[in-house]
Amino acid sequence: MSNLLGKGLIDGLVVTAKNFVGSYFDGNRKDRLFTYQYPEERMKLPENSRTFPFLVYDGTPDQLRCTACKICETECPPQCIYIVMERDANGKPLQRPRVFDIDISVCMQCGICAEVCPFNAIKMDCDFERSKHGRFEDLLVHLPELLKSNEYYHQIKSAEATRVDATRKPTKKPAAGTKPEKI
Amino acid sequence: MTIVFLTMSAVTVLGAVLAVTLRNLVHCLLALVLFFLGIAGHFFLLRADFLGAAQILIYIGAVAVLILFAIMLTRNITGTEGGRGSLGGAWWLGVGIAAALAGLMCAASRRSGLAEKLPYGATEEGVVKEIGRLLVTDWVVPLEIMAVLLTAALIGAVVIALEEERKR
Amino acid sequence: MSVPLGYYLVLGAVLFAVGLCGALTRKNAIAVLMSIEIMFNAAILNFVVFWYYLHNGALTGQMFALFAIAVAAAESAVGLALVISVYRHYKSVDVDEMKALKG
Amino acid sequence: MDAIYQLIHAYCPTMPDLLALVLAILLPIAIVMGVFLTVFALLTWVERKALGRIQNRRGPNRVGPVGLFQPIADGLKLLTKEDIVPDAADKVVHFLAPVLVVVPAFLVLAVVPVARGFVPVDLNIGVLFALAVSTASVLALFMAGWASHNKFSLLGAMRGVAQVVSYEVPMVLAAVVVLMAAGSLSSVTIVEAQRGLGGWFVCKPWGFVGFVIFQLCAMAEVARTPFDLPEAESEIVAGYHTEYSGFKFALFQMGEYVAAITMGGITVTMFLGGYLGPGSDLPKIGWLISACWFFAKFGIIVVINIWARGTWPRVRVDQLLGFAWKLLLPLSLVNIVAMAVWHFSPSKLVGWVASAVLLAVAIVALVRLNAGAAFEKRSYRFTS
Repeated sequence: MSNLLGKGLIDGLVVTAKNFVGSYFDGNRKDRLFTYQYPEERMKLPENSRTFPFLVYDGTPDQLRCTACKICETECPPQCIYIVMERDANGKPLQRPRVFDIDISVCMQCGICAEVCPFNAIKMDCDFERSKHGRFEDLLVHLPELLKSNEYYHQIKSAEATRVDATRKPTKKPAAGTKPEKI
Repeated sequence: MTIVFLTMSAVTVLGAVLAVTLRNLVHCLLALVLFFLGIAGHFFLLRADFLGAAQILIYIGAVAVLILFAIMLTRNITGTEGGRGSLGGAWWLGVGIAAALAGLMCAASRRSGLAEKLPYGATEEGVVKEIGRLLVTDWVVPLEIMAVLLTAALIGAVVIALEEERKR
Repeated sequence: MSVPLGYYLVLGAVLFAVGLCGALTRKNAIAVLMSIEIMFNAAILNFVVFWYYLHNGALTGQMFALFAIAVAAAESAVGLALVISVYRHYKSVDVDEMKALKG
Repeated sequence: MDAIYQLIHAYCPTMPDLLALVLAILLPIAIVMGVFLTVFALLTWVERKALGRIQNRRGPNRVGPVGLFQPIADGLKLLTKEDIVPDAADKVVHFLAPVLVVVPAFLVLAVVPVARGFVPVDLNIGVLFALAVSTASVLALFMAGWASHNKFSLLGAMRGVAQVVSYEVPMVLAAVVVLMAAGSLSSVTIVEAQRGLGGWFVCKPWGFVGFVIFQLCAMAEVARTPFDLPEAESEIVAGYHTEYSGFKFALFQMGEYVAAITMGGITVTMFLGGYLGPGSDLPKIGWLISACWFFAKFGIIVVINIWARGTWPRVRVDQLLGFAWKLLLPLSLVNIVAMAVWHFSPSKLVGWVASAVLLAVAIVALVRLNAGAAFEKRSYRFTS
């Protein structure tokens, strides 16, 4: 008779026993025992995983795409971006940020800043090892630390990076201090 | 040997006194459990092992939990009684009567001449087997009556404590 | 090797007196039931004491104590059931308030 | 104990008598506590590794060679953790509860015969003492739940008490069968009664049913997984030890786990023939082999516990209590009748067959009776 007393219980036990014994034979296949020994062995992060934002620059760090237009600062839901535009000697604003801070203890990694940025200047990184000792000033990331090259962008998110590069018009950004010529 | 007796009875009396005087009911109950443990200890001292284990099983295992449930069900979860305190109106009258009774009993026991009696000596092993045999030979009628009594108490307790929402 | 009988009689008397005092003075019905439990146990202790000191091989003392424990447990069960049903009626377990004999 | 007393006198006759007596009492206790504490630490490691392997992941392998120091690391962590006591809690009872959970667990160890001639205390009411003390842990359970002064732990404590009390009855009745067969309550006599080929009580029909009932009740008694209602993480945070942290929490874990271990010891003593095994009564090294036999059988019980924990889902509260009162209790009563039939039957074979048939009929009848209540089809209000 099929519904013998406790048949379901015994079947359960058989399944776990087979699984347990099997794990010693084909244990090293990753799909079988899928534990990654974290610091030594790392899992390849999927393409569109995102953690904290970073600023992209082409070529040298001072050719950064960001023009300090402050759209991301206003759009950021938890308001954790702080931008001050650079001004030259007699106070004329230059299209580049002097101060660009992101408070990563507040940032909720939503990626809205990357979406609204008209200059593709700020993108979402996938580097999550950001723990620091201090709780306040250490977690306020300043401009030099935020800057990462376009190559790095290609390396972590190649598909998205190539798509962004395709859409970007090769406008020559005026060097600091010169007047932008008409296009 | 008397040290062991003194410490054990000290624990027992302490448990009893605390059980009577503490304000918080659940602390009262814990003191009562201490008292039951003291009594079980005395049973072991008097070589009545079976009774000691039975005492632990019945009193601490069941009756104490029963009282705990009663405390929970009568909703004074906090356990502290309001009003003038845990002692009733003429509390000193109660204490007086109890003290008089204690004095009477001690005088009676001293005058009865049994006070200096020493025990026969270690009882032989196999008391438990003997109790088992007695229970089903000489004492079988009380055993059956006890069975009936316990079932009656069981059913009675359930019926009394049952919600009678039908009548309302 | 063991203590004379008189010590145990005094102990039994003291415990019984403490139980009686508790039963007479406490206001809460459950505390009264606990004190009655103490009195029961004092009596049962005396049974075993008399068996240990005065037995000549007969186990009647222990048997009597065994049955007394069973009765005491049954009694406390019924007592607590009564307290709970009275509580449902009076909404309190204070002994002084349980005066009305109305059914 | 007196064997060790002679041993001490044999090796150092100069020692004064009282000191020898005290030593004879304390030595077995120290050995048993030492052995069972290391067994406890080892078992937590074994359990986590085995559960890991069952769930397709590796167990702890960071601390120590193969994660062997993990229990020590856990212990240290819990020792250094801050011990937070909720201010609304009842300080005295809150502090007392973990102590009262651990004490019965170790007290039961006093009557478990670990090897031939080596039992800490040879009470002539051994098993009754063990069962009585294990019921005393119910009170500690409730104190923990009530003292933490929060709804979840009170609920967990209520569930725990209901479960332990209702599984106490079939457990004692299942033990009664063994006591009838062995004719005495002392654990050493029970083990000696299982000598000879096929002498273990588990080999007899009523013995096997008794073993199954006792093992299920033991698992329910210490809230192991198929019945771990009191601290069901998903339903009520962590049951009665929600408000405990630091070393008190470690005490709770140790108390529960050592209770599971000692229940395993009692099961081995009563049903699997304690320290009896082919080589157990050789003159010189016999007692060492008997110890190995005891821990081998103890290992079987541990494997069953871990296996059940890795496989079976948690039981619903009403199923849990229904299972105890409506199936285990009648079955253990029938088990006693079956043992009587087996005992008074003319020949062994007739007795064996008669009790086996009686038990089989009883089991099928009881399951058929309870089948209806167990899994009635779920009804949904809004869908068909």
